[in-house]
Amino acid sequence: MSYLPYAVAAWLFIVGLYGVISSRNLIHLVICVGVIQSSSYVLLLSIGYRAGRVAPIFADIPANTLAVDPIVQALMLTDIVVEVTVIALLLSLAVQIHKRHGTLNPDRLMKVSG
Amino acid sequence: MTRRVRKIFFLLSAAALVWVFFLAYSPLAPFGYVQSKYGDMVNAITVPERHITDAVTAVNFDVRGFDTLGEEFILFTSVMGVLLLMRRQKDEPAGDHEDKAADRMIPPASDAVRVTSLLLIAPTVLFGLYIVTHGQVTPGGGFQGGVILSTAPLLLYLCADYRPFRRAVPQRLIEASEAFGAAAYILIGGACVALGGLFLQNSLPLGQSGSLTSGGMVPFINLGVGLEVSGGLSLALLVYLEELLEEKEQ
Amino acid sequence: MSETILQAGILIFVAAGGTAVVFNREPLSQAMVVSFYGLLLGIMFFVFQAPDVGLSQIVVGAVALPLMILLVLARVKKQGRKSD
Amino acid sequence: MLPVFPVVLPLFAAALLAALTKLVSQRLSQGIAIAATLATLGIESYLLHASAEQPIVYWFGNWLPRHGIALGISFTVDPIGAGLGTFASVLTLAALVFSSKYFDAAGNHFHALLLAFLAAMCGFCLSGDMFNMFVFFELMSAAAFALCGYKTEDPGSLQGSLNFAVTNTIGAYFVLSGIGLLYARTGALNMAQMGRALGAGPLDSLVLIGFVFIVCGYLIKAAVVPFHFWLADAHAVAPTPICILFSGVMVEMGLFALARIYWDVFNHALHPHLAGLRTLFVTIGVVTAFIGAFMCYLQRNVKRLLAFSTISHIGLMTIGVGLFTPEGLAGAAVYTLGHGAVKAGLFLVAGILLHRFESVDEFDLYAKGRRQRWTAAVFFAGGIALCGLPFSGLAAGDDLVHAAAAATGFNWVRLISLFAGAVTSAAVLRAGGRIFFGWGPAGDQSSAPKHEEKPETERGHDHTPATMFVPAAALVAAGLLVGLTPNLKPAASTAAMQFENTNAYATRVLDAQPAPAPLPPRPAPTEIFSGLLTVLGAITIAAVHLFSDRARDISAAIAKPLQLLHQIHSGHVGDYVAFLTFGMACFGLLCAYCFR
Repeated sequence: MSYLPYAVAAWLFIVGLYGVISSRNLIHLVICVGVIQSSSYVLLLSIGYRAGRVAPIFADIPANTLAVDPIVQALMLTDIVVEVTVIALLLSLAVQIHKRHGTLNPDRLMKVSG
Repeated sequence: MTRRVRKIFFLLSAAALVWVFFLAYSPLAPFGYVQSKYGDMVNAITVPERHITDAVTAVNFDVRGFDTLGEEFILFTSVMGVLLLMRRQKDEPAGDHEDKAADRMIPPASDAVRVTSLLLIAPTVLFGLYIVTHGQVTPGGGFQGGVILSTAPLLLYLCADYRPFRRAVPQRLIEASEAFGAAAYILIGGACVALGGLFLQNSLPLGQSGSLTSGGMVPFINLGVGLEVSGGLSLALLVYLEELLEEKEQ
Repeated sequence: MSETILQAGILIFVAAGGTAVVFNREPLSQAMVVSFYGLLLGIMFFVFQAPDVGLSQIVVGAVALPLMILLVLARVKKQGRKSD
Repeated sequence: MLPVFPVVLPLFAAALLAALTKLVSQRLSQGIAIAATLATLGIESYLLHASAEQPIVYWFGNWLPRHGIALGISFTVDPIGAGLGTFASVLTLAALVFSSKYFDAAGNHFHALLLAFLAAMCGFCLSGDMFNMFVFFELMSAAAFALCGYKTEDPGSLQGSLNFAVTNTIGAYFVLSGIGLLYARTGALNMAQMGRALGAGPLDSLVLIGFVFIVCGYLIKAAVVPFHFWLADAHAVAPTPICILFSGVMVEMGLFALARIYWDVFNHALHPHLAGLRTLFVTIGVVTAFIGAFMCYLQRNVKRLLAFSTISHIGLMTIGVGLFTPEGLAGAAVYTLGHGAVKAGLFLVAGILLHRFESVDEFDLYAKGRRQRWTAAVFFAGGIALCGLPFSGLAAGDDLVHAAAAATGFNWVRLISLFAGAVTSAAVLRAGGRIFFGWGPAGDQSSAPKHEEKPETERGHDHTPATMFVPAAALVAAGLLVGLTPNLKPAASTAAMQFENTNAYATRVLDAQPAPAPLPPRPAPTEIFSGLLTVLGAITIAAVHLFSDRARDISAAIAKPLQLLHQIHSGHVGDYVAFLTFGMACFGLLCAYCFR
């Protein structure tokens, strides 16, 4: 268990990259980019976790209770916003590409090369 | 590269990258035992110094509030980007939604769906507002609540037809309120300067810990963020919906 | 002990979920899997004492993102039908 | 308060423009954008002036460090960062002026996005916090992706934008993973604090790969080989005013990040391996310079040609930064000014050609520009300046880099800059000779396949508006004259010394102690001979290519094996990501095993 979260983070990164390079559909490709991003969630989350401590919400518990690291959680919140916005942008690019090229298969888009 | 070559090339590189990840992650402290004085320090000061019971909110909107300003503008910029990329081109027909919408290909929703979504709108809005306003007390805040609020226009679409829906949704107003929400963050930061502090330095009374008015400027920032996120995301969803329903019939 | 098992379990589910998202190449069913994966990530955040992040992840990953993907898929499908 | 303005002011103006969509006219919206950019430019240049003695540290929300632990986010203004921000404002201004007649259909969104782009670049230069830098990096990317795909009616534009977006987004996740690793080790996000903590701790593979993830993530933006593929696609298709920002300053931001992160965070930890690092980054720079130069020479699309020339010059700047000495960094900074201005001017000329003749293809435009005397003058001046004409901005940068290289045992670097400068410049001169004078034959088989580009303007193709010509001429002139600025080289060297004084930086940020005054820099000699040699080489190559049939045959024979290079630049996003994986794995293994 001590190193499982890190292994999962690495696995998600690699498998997401595989999805991107082998994709035949841009929407699938964009979603795979999201999987790569989720690798960073898992990494940050496991770095911020402290064994035996509680969530950093002091509404119902004494203010001096030991809690997990709130900094990385704040970083992850930013990360999630970045994810949703980047994916929204990429999806709109995919829609336009489909409109102009008539396909979403990256193998068939070869407009810019050389 | 052909597909096959690309896959082989990638798999070889990825094998090396796995080893790189192993080298990087193996010296980490075991899961649950990483140390950070920074995090402990922030946990220790949020309630006594800021009267905020949710430490993550304290980090997001106060201690590292400037990051969140950047983050809000990432969202704002991306929504503008989506509007720019999805804009109607000269060679596409402009406007004239109503006639196109009449013979749209999506079958109309059943009455059951309509009633359900109508019933859902009010609770969704209320829940969203609750989450926005309680950010400094419990989990949640402007972002989470804003996302929930942004789904309300879509529920409205499900319960009405497209035409009344377009009429009911004031897109111009949503755009303006989104921009206002984003600008509010800067205005609040600037107000702190006007009151004699540094940018985003809290100078409002901190209030009673655990109450809605605790945290000084944080609830105000949360409201602005809620406005921005709900406006921005619903704009993006609206643009996608419009693109779906108003495509030129050939 | 039971907490460790819960944590390990959810991590393995997340790894499997991510893999399923990548290897599911039928876009429509992928949208469903993505929604499920977003939910899994959200649950993972709750299990690891990050309720704030969990809430965001659930509203984003299980609601907003799948909604966008579905709208885009419908748009692409529609054009595909027309050009056929 | 002042350090906040360059970020907050353009963002506020962007929000204002978005709020007033469709309510204000194009002209007013452009006016607001120009006013905000001018104000940013003013404040940035004041910051540049004010930070010359001491870095300015600004803690947001007054969260000062406690017991050496930084709580909040700091902006740390130093002349290199402020200078880059100033330059970004200048180029944004040029882009705004140039686009006034250019996009008749440009909405307010275009101006608002441009302002957000500017704010992000300024924030990236000024931030002293690792994660805050990442946030501005993402803001910069989001604006850049949208602006790059602006011409949605052009299929190539969308594809280029997608390649750009996917590769850079994956790079950002590498950066974030690296930040996570370093946070786990140091418990800090402030760069000064991270630097102290890493200096005290062991140098193990975690630190080394954290370095690789962060630096290579940012180098994807800087487009060094093998991360360069997206650049040519994105530049060839982006609207011209956006190209000048991409080529002139956004790409250089990646190198700035390399310098910032090495000197503020990793200097203490990696210092024992400085020699190895130098070799690594100089090698990367040399390979980038060569591949960029070859590919540049093979192009027939003028914008794509200029894009590959940017890659080649980025290689030379990577050498400057990667020598890790004050002169090297100062050289790269001066080079950025000279190159950015000249390259922006050349891109604007390409924009003028696209406006007048609806093409940027070297052969389509054959002899069409015969009557464009002034445009031709600007283009040729830019082409000559690009190879480091003595006393120009690029030459001043070259002088400093060569001095740094000589001091660290890389004396042969001057041969590389001679070669890369001559070849890229020759390509520009060759294209200019064909377009403006009709020299040489009207067709050629050795070049890259043709790419259709849609015109960006709607009407008025019979003359060149002043708003298009003046920025182009002014930028090329600025690039030439900046080298004559008295005191430029010593001032840059002093700034670089201040930038590279890791201990002084950390005490300034964390303990609020004043930094010691930097020592007077060593003077770098002005090399007239090698500059002239490069110019001569460029002219010779271009002339031989245009006027000698046999030389053309030989060059076609040489170009045959280079077809492989063409094939690698396939425009396929999967290929690019595969190369990215390859590069990341190579750098990771190399650093982990060589610098243990």
